[in-house]
Amino acid sequence: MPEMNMVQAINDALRLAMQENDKIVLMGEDVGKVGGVFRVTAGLFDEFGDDRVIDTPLSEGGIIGTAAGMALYGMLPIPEIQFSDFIWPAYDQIVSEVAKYRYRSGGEYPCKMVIRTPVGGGIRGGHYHSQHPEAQFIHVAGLKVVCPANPYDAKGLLLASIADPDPVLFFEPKRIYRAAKGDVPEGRYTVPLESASVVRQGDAVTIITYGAMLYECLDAAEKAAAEGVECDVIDLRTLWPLDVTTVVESVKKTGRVVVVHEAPKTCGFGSELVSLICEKVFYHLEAPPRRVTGFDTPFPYTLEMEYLPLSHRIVPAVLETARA
Amino acid sequence: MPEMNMVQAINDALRLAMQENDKIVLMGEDVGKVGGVFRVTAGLFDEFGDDRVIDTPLSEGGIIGTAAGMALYGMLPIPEIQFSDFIWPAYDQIVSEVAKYRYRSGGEYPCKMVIRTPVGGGIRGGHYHSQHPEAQFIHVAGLKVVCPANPYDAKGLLLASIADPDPVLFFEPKRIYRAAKGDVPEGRYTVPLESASVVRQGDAVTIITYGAMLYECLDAAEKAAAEGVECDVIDLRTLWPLDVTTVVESVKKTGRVVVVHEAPKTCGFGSELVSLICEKVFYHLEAPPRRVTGFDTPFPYTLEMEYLPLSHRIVPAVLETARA
Amino acid sequence: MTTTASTTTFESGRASSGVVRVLREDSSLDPEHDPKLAADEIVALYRHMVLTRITDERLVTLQRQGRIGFHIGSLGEEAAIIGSAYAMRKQDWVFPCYREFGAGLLRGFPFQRYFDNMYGNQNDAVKGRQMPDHYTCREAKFGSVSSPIGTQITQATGFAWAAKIRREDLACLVYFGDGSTSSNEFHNGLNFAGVFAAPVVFFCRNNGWAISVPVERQTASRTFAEKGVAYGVPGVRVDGNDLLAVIAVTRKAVERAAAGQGPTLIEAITYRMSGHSTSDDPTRYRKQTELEPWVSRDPLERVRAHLEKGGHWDATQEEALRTELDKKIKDAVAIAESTPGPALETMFEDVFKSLPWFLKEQKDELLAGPRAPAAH
Amino acid sequence: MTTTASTTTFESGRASSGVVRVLREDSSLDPEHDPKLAADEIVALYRHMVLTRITDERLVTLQRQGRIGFHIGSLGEEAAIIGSAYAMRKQDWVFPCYREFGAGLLRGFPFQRYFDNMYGNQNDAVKGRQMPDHYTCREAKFGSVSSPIGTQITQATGFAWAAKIRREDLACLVYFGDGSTSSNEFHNGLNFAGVFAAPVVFFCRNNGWAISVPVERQTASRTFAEKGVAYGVPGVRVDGNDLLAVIAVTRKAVERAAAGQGPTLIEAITYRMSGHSTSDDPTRYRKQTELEPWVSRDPLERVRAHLEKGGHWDATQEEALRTELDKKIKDAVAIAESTPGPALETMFEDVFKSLPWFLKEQKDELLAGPRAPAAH
Ligand SMILES: Cc1ncc(C[n+]2csc(CCOP(=O)(O)OP(=O)(O)O)c2C)c(N)n1
Ligand SMILES: Cc1ncc(C[n+]2csc(CCOP(=O)(O)OP(=O)(O)O)c2C)c(N)n1
Ligand SMILES: [Mg+2]
Ligand SMILES: [Mg+2]
Repeated sequence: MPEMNMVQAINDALRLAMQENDKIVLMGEDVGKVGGVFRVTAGLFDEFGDDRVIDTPLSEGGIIGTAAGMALYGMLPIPEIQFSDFIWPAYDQIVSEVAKYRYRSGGEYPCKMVIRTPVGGGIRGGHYHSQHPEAQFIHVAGLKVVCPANPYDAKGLLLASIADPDPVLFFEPKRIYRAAKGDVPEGRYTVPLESASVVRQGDAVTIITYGAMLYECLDAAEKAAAEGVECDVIDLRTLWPLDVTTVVESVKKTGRVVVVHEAPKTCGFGSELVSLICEKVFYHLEAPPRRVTGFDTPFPYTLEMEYLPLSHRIVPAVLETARA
Repeated sequence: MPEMNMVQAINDALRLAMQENDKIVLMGEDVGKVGGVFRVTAGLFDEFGDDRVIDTPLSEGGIIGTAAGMALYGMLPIPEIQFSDFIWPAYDQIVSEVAKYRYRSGGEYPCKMVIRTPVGGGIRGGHYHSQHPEAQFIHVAGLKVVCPANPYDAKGLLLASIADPDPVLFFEPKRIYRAAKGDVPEGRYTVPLESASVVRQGDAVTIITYGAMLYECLDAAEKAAAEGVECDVIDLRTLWPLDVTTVVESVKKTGRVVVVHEAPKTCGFGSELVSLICEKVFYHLEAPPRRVTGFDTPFPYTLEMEYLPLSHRIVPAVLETARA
Repeated sequence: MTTTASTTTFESGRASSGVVRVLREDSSLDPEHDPKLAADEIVALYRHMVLTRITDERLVTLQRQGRIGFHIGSLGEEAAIIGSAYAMRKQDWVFPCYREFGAGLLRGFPFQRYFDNMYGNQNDAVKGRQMPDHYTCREAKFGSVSSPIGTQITQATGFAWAAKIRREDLACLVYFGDGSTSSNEFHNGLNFAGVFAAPVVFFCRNNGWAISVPVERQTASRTFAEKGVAYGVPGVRVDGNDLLAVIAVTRKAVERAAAGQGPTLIEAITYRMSGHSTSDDPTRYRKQTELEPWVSRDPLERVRAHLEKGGHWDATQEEALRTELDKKIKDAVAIAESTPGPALETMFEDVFKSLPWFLKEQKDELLAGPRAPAAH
Repeated sequence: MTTTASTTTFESGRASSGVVRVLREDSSLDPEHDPKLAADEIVALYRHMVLTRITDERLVTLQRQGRIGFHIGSLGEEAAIIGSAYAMRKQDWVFPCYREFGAGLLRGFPFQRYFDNMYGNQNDAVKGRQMPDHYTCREAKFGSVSSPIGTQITQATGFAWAAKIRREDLACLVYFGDGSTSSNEFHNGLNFAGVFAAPVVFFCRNNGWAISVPVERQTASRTFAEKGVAYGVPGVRVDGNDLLAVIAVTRKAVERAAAGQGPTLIEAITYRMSGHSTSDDPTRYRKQTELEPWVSRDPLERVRAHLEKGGHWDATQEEALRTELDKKIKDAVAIAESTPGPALETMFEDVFKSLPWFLKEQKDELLAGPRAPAAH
C-alpha cells in the first residue's frame, strides 16, 4: 500500500472518481493548469482536459451558482473554494439554493455537489487564510459537512461524499495537508459518512475533535495519560450528520467531555456538541462539559499559535475535567 | 405617553437619531419614497431628503459595502436589509469586513453601522421571508446582535445601538411589528445593550428567549403556572454580548432551563446558551437544559405554525423540565 | 479599437442601436423581423395570454378575499413572457423568476398544479413548502422559483454550460427583472456565460420598476441590453409588449446558442401594470398618469387587433373564450381549495434524500406532541 | 442609439478606442497627454520607483530565507501604482488592494512601519494581526488591506459617496486587479458609483494574470475599460508602464470627480513580472518567453531613459541612490527584526471598542495558562 499525504490521497480520490464517472467536473480558481494553489488537483487537467477540470473566473458566487446549474442538469460538480475564508461570496448560493433545492422543489431538483475547501490555521495565514467555518454550514438545513484528519479517511470520505446523494461540504485541514501521512489503499474504497472514529481509548474523559486538532488532542491525551488520565479521543470525521451513537456511548462511559475545535467558541460547533450531549446523556455527566477552542477574535497572525487550541491548552482542560 | 407599535417605535427612534446626528443616513431597497416595505421608514424621506434616506439599487452587497465605506469616512449608516433572508449577498462584507475592520486595522478604522432587518416567521412567508439568522452573526467575532420584543425596547435599544461604538445587527421580529403595542416615551431614552429583562418571575424553570417568541413563552409560562410551575421568563433583548449575569442568576435559582428560539435547532443560538450555562452553573442544574426551536428543515409555508416553537410546544417542555 | 454605428441587433459585444418591433400601430407586421407565425399559432398564443391575464386577475381577488396568501403577477408583461417561452424549443429549459407562470403553463406545467401551488395544498408539486407563485415543473423543463433575487441567472448559465460540455443541443432561457441586473448573480451569470460561451438566453423584463425603485435608480447605464458589453455578450432591445417581436429576437438568440455562438442578453421593454405583488400599493410611489401610455400598448390588445384585422378573431370568440376560461379557473380553484394541506411528516422529507437521525427524532417529537392552533 | 468612433478617452459610457501613452519609444513625450511635470518631480518619482523595486526584491529574499512569512509585490507595476497615487491630491483617499505599498509610502506611510508590518511586530500599525502586506495608514489617508478580493472597491465607492453627501471636495482612488473585475464587489462598486455619481477613480491594474488565470479566462469583454459601459461609467485605457500617462489619466479622472462628474474606470495595461506572491511558482503556467516583451517595457527603465536623455539623471546618481536605499532597507529590516512581537493581551483588543465579559474571560484564561510552543 503506498504511503500518501492528504494532498495525494485527495488527488487520488478525485482521479478515481473522475475515471469512474464522466459527469464529474472540477471547477475553481487555479484548479486547472496549475493544479490548485495547494496542488490538490495536480495532473487532473492534463488527464481529463479543460472541459472537466476548469479554471474559472475569480468569483466564488459564480463558481457555486454555475455548479448548482450543472447539478440541476445532472452533472456532479466538485467545485473548489481556494480558502474557506473566501466562501462567503458564495454563501447565498450555498445556503439559499444548494441546501434548499431538493426541499423547495418537492424533490424534483436535487442539487448534488461536493464543495471542497481548505480550512484551518497554523500556516501563518492571518485573518483570511486560517478560518474554520463549519458552524455556519451545519446550522443550515440541507448540507452535510465532512472533515478528514488523515490520508486514509480523506480518500475514503471524499469518495463517500461524492457517492452520497446530498450536497456535501468537504473541509480539508490544510495545516496537515502534507504533515499527515499514512498508508492509502489503491483503488476504490469508502469511509462511510456519519461514522466517527475512536482513535484512542480511555475511560476518564472523552475528547471530541476533528481535522488538524486531532493530533493536538492525541498529544494531550498522551500527556494526560502520563498523569494517569486515560482518554477516549473521538475524530468525528463527519461533522454533520453527527455519529451521535459513538459520542453518546463514549460519554456514557467517561461521564466527562472536552470538545476541541479551531473555530471561535461562541456558537461554534462545540456548543452544539455540548448541547446534544446534555440532551442525550445529561445524567451521566460527572463534570461540566468543556470547550477548548479558538478565541472569539478574528484569527491573528503573529500570535496564531496562542490562538489555536493546541495541546498545551487541551491538557489542563482535560486534567481539570477529569478531576472536577 | 403615546401608545405605539414596533413599527412606529422604530420609526420614532430613527427620526430622533437623525435629527440629533446629521451623520446618520438610512439606505436600502424601498426605504425612501415608499418608506420601506413594512413602512418602518415612512415619512423620513420627506423629512430628511434623498441624501439621507436613500433608495438603493437591488444589491445587499452593494448596500453594506458602500455603507462600510461611509462608516470609514465617518458617517453613521443605518442600512436596511429588506428581509433577513436576503442578507447573504452581503455576508462577506459583514463578516469579513465590517466585523473585522477595527481589529485588522489596529484600531485605525472602526466601521460603525447599525444594520436593521426584519426577522422571523408566522407571516406566511415561506422559506425566504421567515428566517431568523442570528447564529451566523453571533459566531463571528466583532458584531453585536440585538432583538427587541416590544415597542419600548425597540426604540430604546435602537437608540442605544446607534450610540454604541461597534457594528450592531438590529433584528426586528416582523410577526409582532404591529401586534406588539405599548407606551413609548417621547424623546430620547436608551435601553442599555447587554441587559436582559426578566419579564415574568418564578423559581421552577428559567425560560430564555427573545423576539416574537417572548409572547409564546409568556403564554406557556401562564399555562405552566396553572399546573403549579412558576417560571422566570427572560427576554434577552441583546443576544450578544449576552447579559450572562441575569441568565446565570436565574438558573442558579431555578436549576432548570428551557431555551426557545425560531431558528433551526442545530448550531442555533440555543446551543450556545446551553453550553454557557453548563460552563457557568453546571452544578446548579437539576435537569437537562432543553431547547424548543425551529426544526432542522427549511422554513415551510403551509405548516409554518407547526414549525415555529409556539406555546403548545413550549408548555410540555417546561413541564417535563420542571418534573425531571 | 473602433466602434462603428450598427443597425444589426446581434452585433457581438454591442448593444443594439434600435428596439426591435414587429406589430405596428396599424396592426400590420414589419416584415424585417416578422417571425412568420401561422394565424392559428397566433390565435393559440393569444388564448394563452388571455388565460394568463384572467388568472392573474382572479388570483388578486382571491388574495383580497383572504383565500390565498399572496400573488405576484404578470399584468402587462404577458407578451414578453409568453413570446419568449414560445420561442424555446421542446428540448430547451426555462429558468423562471417569479412572474412567469404563463411561461410554465405554456410548456406543460399543469393548470391545476399551479392552483395547488397557490394554495400550498398536498397536491402542490413543492408540497406546500414555499409561498404561492414559487412553483416548479421538471417535466415541463421548467425550473424552481426561489425568492432571492437573481440566483437563477447563474444557475441557468451553469445548466446551459453543462449541456455544452455534454454536447447536448439544448439552450436555457432565464427570466429576471431590471432590478435583478444589480444583483451579484447577474454579474456572475453573464460573466461565466461570456467566458464559457454557454448557450443561454438572458431575458431581462425591463418593466420599469423594482418594487418602488425606478430603473434610473438601478443603473446609470443607458440601456440594460448594453450591459452585455461588460461580458462580451451581445445585447438586443425589443418591444416587450409585442408578442411577435419577442418571439423573433428570442428565436434568434436560441439559434445563436444552438450554433455555438454563446449567450445573448435580451432587454424586453415593458411595464409592470400592477403593484409589485398583492403586498404592494403602487400609488405610494408612482402616479396613475405614468401608466396611461402603457394602457394603449396593452400586449393583449395589440395581438387581438392584429388577429381581428386579419379576420382570425372576433368578439364572439372573445366572449366564448372568457366564459371557457372563467369556468376553467373556477374549477381549478374549487379543487385546490378543497384539497387538504400537506401531511405533517412531509415537513421533514426532502431535506436530505433520506431522513437522518436528528430529523427522525424531530419528526417523532412533533407527531407525538400537541397540534398548533389553527393558523392565522 | 448609435455608437460612433471616438478618440477621446473620457467619452461618457464608452470605452476609449485607444490606449493613452506619453513616454514614447525614443524617450520623448507625446504632448497630447503630457502631464507636464517638472524634471525634479520626475526624478523624485523615479527615486521612489527604485525604492519600491529594491524593497520588493529584498522582501522576496527575506521570505526565501524564512525571515518573513510572505510577500506580494509590484514588480513591473510600479508606474501604474506610483503614477496613480501621485495624481491624487492631498485631501484624497486611497484604497489599496495588496500590491500598493509603493503608493502608501508615497503618501506618507512610514517606511519603518511597512517593515514592521512585514514582521508583524509590536510596532506594526495592525499589531501583527494580519499577514505581511496587509498594512494600513490612516494618517496617509490610506485604507486597510484585506485579503478577500474586491471588497475595497465597494467601500471606496461608499467613502467617496459619503464625501459627496457631506459636500467635501475629496475623491477616492481604489486599486484592484483584472481578476477582481469578476468579483461581486466590482459590480456593486461600479453600479452604485454610477447611480450616485460618486467621486471615485476605479484603477484596474490589468497585469495579465489572476494567480494562474489569464485575462481571457476572466472575461469575454474586449477590454476591462469598456466594462464601465454597464454602469454608465466612462472607461479609459492607459499604458500602465508609462508613469506620465498614468499620472495624466488619473489626474483627469480626479478632475472629473472633483467637478461632480462622477466616477471613472481606468484600465492600466501592465504585467505582473513576478509570481503572484512568494507562494507562487509562475513557471508552472506561463512561459518565460511571455515575459520578454515586457522586460523591454520596464516602467523604471522608461523613466530613467527619459531622465537621462534630458540630462537629469546619470549612472553615478543611480549608483548613489542604490547604495542609499540598500542602507535604508537594511536599517529598517534590522529594526523590524529586533522588535518583539505584539503582547499576548493585544489579541483581544479592538474586536470591540471595549472588552466584553467573554473576551475578558478568554484573555484571563490565556494569560493564566501555559504558553504555546515556539511557533513553526
Ligand atoms: C436578494 C433579494 N433582495 C431583495 C428581495 C426583495 N425583492 C423581491 S422582488 C424585488 C424587486 C425586483 O425587481 P425586478 O428585478 O425589476 O423584478 P420585477 O419584480 O420588476 O419583475 C425585491 C427588492 C429579494 N427577493 N431578494
Ligand atoms: C474572494 C477571494 N477569492 C480568492 C482569493 C485568492 N486570491 C488572492 S489574489 C487572487 C488573484 C487576484 O488577481 P487580480 O485581481 O488580477 O490581482 P493581481 O494579483 O493580479 O494583482 C486570488 C484568486 C481571495 N483573496 N479572495
Ligand atoms: Mg422590474
Ligand atoms: Mg491580475
